[in-house]
Amino acid sequence: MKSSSVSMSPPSPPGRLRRLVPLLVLLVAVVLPWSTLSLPGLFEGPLNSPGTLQLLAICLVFAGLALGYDLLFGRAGLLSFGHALYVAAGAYGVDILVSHYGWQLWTAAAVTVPAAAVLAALLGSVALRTSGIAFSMVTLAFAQVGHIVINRDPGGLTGGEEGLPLSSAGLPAMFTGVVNTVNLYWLALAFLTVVVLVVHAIDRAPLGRTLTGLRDDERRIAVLGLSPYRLKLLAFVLAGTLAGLGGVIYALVVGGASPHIASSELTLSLIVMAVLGGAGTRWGAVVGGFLYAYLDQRLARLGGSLPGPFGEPLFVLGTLFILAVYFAPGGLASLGSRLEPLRRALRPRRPGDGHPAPVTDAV
Amino acid sequence: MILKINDLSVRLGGSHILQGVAFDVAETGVTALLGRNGVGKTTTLRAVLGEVPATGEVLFDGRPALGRATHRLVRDGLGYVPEDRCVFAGLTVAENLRLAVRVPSPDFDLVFDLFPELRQRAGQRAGTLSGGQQQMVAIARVLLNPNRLLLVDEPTKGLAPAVVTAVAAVLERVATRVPILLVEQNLAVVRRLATDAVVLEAGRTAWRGRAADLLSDADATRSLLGVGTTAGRH
Amino acid sequence: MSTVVLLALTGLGLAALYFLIASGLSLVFGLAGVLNFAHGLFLSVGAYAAWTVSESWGLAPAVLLGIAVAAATGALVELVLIRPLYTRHTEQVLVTVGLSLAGVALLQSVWGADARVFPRPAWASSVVSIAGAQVPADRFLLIGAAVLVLLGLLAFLRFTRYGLVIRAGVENRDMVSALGIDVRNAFTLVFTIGGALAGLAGILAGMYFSSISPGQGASLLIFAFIVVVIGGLGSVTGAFAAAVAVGLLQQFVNYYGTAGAGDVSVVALLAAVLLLRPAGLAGKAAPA
Amino acid sequence: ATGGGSGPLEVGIVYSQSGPLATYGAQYAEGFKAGLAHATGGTGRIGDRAVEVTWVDDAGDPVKAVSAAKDLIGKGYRVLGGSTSSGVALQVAPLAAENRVLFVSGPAATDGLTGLNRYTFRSGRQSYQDVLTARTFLGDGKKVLVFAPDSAFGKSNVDAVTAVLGGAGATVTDIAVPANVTDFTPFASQIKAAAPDLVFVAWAGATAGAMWQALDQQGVLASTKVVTGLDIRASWAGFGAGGTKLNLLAHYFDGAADNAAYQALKAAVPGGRTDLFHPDGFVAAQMIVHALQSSPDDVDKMVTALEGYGFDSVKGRLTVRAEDHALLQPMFQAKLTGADAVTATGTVSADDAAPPAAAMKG
Amino acid sequence: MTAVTVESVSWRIGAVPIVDDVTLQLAAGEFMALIGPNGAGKTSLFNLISGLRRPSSGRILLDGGDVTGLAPYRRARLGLGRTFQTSAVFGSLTVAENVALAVQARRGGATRAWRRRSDRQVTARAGEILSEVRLSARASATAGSLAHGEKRKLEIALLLAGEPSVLLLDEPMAGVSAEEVPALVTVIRGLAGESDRSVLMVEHHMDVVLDVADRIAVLHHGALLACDTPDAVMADPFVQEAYLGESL
Ligand SMILES: Nc1ncnc2c1ncn2[C@@H]1O[C@H](COP(=O)(O)OP(=O)(O)OP(=O)(O)O)[C@@H](O)[C@H]1O
Ligand SMILES: Nc1ncnc2c1ncn2[C@@H]1O[C@H](COP(=O)(O)OP(=O)(O)OP(=O)(O)O)[C@@H](O)[C@H]1O
Ligand SMILES: CC(C)C[C@H](N)C(=O)O
Ligand SMILES: [Mg+2]
Ligand SMILES: [Mg+2]
Repeated sequence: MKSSSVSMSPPSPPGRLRRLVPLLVLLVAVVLPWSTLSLPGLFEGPLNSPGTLQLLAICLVFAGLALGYDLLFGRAGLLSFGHALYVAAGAYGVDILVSHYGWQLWTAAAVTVPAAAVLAALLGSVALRTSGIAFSMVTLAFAQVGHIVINRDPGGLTGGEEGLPLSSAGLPAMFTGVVNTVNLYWLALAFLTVVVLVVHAIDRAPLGRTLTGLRDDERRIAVLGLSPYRLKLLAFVLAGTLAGLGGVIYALVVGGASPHIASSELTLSLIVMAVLGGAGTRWGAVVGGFLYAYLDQRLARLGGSLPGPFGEPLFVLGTLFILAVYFAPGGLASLGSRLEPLRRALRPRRPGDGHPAPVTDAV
Repeated sequence: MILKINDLSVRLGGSHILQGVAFDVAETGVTALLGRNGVGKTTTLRAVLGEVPATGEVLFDGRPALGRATHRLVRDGLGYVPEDRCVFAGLTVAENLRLAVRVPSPDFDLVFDLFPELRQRAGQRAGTLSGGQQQMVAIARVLLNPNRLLLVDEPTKGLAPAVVTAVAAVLERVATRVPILLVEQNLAVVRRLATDAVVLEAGRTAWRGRAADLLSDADATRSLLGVGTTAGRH
Repeated sequence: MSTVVLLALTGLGLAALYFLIASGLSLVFGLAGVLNFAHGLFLSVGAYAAWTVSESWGLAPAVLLGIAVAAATGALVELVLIRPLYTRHTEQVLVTVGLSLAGVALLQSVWGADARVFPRPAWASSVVSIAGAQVPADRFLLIGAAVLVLLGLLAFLRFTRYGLVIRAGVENRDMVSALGIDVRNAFTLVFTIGGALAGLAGILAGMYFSSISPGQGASLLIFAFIVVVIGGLGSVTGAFAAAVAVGLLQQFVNYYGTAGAGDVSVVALLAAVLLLRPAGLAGKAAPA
Repeated sequence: ATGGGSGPLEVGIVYSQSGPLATYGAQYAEGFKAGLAHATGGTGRIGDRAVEVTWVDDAGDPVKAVSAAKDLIGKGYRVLGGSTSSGVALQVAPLAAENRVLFVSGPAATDGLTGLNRYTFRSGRQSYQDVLTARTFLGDGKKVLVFAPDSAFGKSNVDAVTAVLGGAGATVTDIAVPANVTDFTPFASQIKAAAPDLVFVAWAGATAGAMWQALDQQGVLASTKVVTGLDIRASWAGFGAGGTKLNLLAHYFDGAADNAAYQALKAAVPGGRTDLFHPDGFVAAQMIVHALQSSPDDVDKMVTALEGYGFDSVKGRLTVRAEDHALLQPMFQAKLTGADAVTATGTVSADDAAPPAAAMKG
Repeated sequence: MTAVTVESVSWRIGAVPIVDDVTLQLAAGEFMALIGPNGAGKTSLFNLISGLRRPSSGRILLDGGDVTGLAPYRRARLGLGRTFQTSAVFGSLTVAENVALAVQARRGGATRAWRRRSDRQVTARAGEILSEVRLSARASATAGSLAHGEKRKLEIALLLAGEPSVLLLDEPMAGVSAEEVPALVTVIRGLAGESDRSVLMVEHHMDVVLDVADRIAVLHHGALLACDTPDAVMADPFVQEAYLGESL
């Protein structure tokens, strides 16, 4: 399931090709707004229409948020129920600074993201004194307080349950107006790319291996001379920072913040996204986040035309999720590896090509 | 024959772990299942018990066992002492034992006679027992009920020498009533207990016959088990 | 004085409501190890079932039907969703998350999103005057029900082997089977009881609020979680104690503190308890 | 897209088909259809061009609403309506100004929409109008207490009451209650202890039943004059036993007014029973038709046409105030006479219920 | 110079002493075996020395410095390594990754979020260690799927990777097949080979103990009964009777 970071030999040519796939996908994604292709059924309008680009931008943001969460959940094994708090910190932070205090977007973002990181460091250092379900509950509690505070509209800052639209006055012109939706799309794509680069770099780096080790056996990590607490805090802060950044992008794409992003439902949906795609896998959370957000948005559009419970997006999403857990254990990402034995059988075997020898030869 | 295994095959996680294991367990005495680390001894026991999906033929007491629910096999008298002990860490010693009781009059006397310590530690959570104490709980669980066959996986692992001797004595006593399929690395124990022996190699049966024949044949032990016949004498 | 009495008694009523909701959750979580996010859905299912027939059947039969339907839902969920996933623990929890999303949406599509007026016996709306405080009579109904549920659960755990079987089964299901126990039925039973308790709680909550809505169960769930966790995972008595603490704290802080401090104080209590005693009030020391 | 010439006139309605406010949404949509037929004389056409309405669900979620609005605007729609909830309306309204499209918000009651920008209008009432209606119940009482959730909705009510009734010489205090509170008893006894002359209750949602129960049980309804807004018919039973003691201010209820528009709506609504948010949809259709009649394509002309527009609708005579786009409208006083019956006890004229003009922000 | 000093250390649960006023000194370069009946408190003593548990009273010194209050990872950095009685390996990493992680934990950079050329050397070193414990053939297997004996070897490999100066081995031979015992004994003897390394080993296989130990400590009911040369300990009547029992 996990790709070996101690590769015994250089990647074989097909392996190198496979590494190019993400680059190709990125390239396609970058140039997509120039396409006038229509995909009826999938999207309302042509690919370059604002509606489609907005939809895609939201999907990209959630893909990034889900992968950021998976750094915590899938890699380090920390089941936080309060991740939404850091997304909300990013979104509300930038929104408040821009809309109430008239800051410029970039200044506001440059202050907000580190602030989210500091918040994660503070709360994480407390929450990580517990572990297991207690940790989940403490993070939930902190996030719940955040949610309550946001809903109470302290000092008229957050707009309470009505949310806070992002004032366009402080925004660069490139991000306002429906014709500029394409810029939001690129921004969201850039965000996802950043998260992917960060998380995948960690995956391949020693830190990724260490985090997986931490998930497997904390005691062992400690007697090897690494502080489990600091490692977990590091993962928590990294994920919190990515969430804060994601929140900033979210506020821009959506045009504001509303209390939903601070709710435990948002955290739950991030978990669902990660698991749907395959927690801890390379692309699982990205695929899961993208797909979930896509369905969530699309089903709402189709809602009225569907009979009975199918008109409720959450009914369809919930059911799909259950089916996915059943029929794609290990997430959608594992569907590929299920075909792995087949692929391996078809590939001519060279001695010492780094694949695990059959168990029985080894003994 | 209480247990007949034919062409037993198991695949796990993409590897073919058992590839046609075949042997029988006699109605009496101890049959030792031997082999190096990782040859599939534990997997064989788990396959018989229905804990891993397997193909082939397993007859327990003349009835096909594969495909039957584990708990039914156990109720029919198949007792199991797992390799990693599998005591319930969150339950107390007493609860662990109580859970294992299947009959109206369990043989607590035998158990406390063999392992007096378990009586003293009845209220302690099994997860905090020492390794050897956990092993005692695991063995005790099968001794509470009458059985038709015991599957015992490395029962002396991690036990102090005196306890190894005691456990061997227990098994010897038990074996007069119930046949045992015993996985064991300690050849001294095998020598003392086993009437028959089966050796696995790379997921296949490599040798089967009288235990004495195997242990007295220096070449066979060396090639099958990688040790001389004197090894394991303590 | 009358204020304190009023707050204490209604606080206990609130505690009873929390405990009723938490009891099934605690049972399923403590024994089967599944943090059942669909518990709130079970609550709503029981309440809607009772509501649907209450007019034609009368209240008492409706209550029984509601409990039965919720129990059947619990059993069905275990059989169809939880059982096949027993080696995949996280997925079990996740399936309940998916179920809670889908189920609430389903209820909504059938009965609409709006609150429905839930019937209650006339006396439940009356007040009892105690030391000058006008205590709503339904609080005593709740407190009574909570105590009965507590005693019933303790008896179940004490006098049957199910508690043992399931606690062991959570640790290692294979091994329980290897002791000759049909562990699957035990799990189904626990979910059935959990469902029945949820149904009862849903109906009583319906009477308490005098209305039900599809999302009502889910919105009450968060307090139930808090109660279960503060109480110590799976300890029914712990949950009871925690419910009392939470109910009273919330009630008094809401009256004497600034508005909304009640919620925050409960959350703070949760964080404090977990940081000081990570296993909860009734929790034992972590295993070695 | 709406090219010039003879293509259909496209109107996008983004509202709650699903989600918590689906019932409000459904009423709004029914009202809109009735209003469209009424305003176009049953043809559904303006001149020789058909009005084509696209209905999009936002599930009560601002994110989906913004996506849908961007999609529609991107496709060339110049007229949007809907917004069942305030959160959605506030998030969609800025898009209207940024992209110069006409936006007629629906049932969302937040005062924040009024005067928000040139392109945003509203077809329902706003909280301030509720409060002005409540003032008519004050009599010569001096101590007023506002009982409201500790949320933006609650706060805006508190602010409005403080401004309106405080301005009329009363002392206004408030009890802000957590919106998700489980037991109302402590708050009810706080009201009782404060012994005000008038209690203004601003509460909506699933827990309303429990709230009324608590107020009744603690003797608040018997000892004080309690004023509150009337919600949709399905919620009336939730007032419980004490419901008949309440003084109700109403945006609308079936039978509040009678005129041609009402008859048209009544004929179109299934079962003939109109409800709280039917008029909001009806009015939205009337405003949009008027805007399109003035100019099918030029949004700025539509805005100009709507500013100051006065027309007869279900509730009576309505006027779009030019300065801030507040919708001036009559409001009603009512009493509950049973679990399913309300009688009007008075009408507050549109002028008396007119909120102070706000400066146009954008 | 003493590598480890255990100074009147007790660990009680409630009032029950699990480790009871133990005083013990492990000299630098010494190989000491720790024996005792099951439940004597051997593993508990290891937990106290490695910092997983805090003693109720007493002090623990490492190379003369007091480490009683230090977290396990700080002690590991001071050169203390240990294995676990029930194998504690990283189940979802491959065998090679397990060792590489341990090597890097020692050399630094285990928390580095980017790759470096030097990671290659880590991989190479991991390979060497694996061949030392005869586990090379399983290098790319997932550690969680290893057979029991293989996990024991991986435990030793993880220990080796940490290049500790003080080693605590908790029943390294348990479950290792007879064939592998001699090779593993060689490895373990090799561990102690370098002069400054000190080993404290719990083991029930007496032949192994007698083969490698300079001194043997005997623990019973938490208390230290004896600590002496193998011959002296083996001659002790208590050890004969309560621990060794009659030979098979
Ligand atoms: N779930 C699994 N997935 C993949 N491989 C497995 C799994 N379980 C066991 N194996 C492999 O099957 C082989 C046989 O394992 P088994 O536990 O039966 O060996 P064993 O003979 O009992 O060894 P030991 O003496 O060490 O206990 C081993 O190589 C092991 O790695
Ligand atoms: N948390 C605990 N609570 C109660 N008793 C405990 C706890 N931890 C350990 N014990 C007891 O302390 C004693 C020492 O256990 P320890 O694991 O140290 O023994 P050991 O000498 O390593 O035995 P073995 O050779 O069997 O592994 C045992 O009797 C055990 O039951
Ligand atoms: C009248 C109100 C209940 C409408 C809606 N709740 C709003 O957000 O304003
Ligand atoms: Mg084995
Ligand atoms: Mg031990």
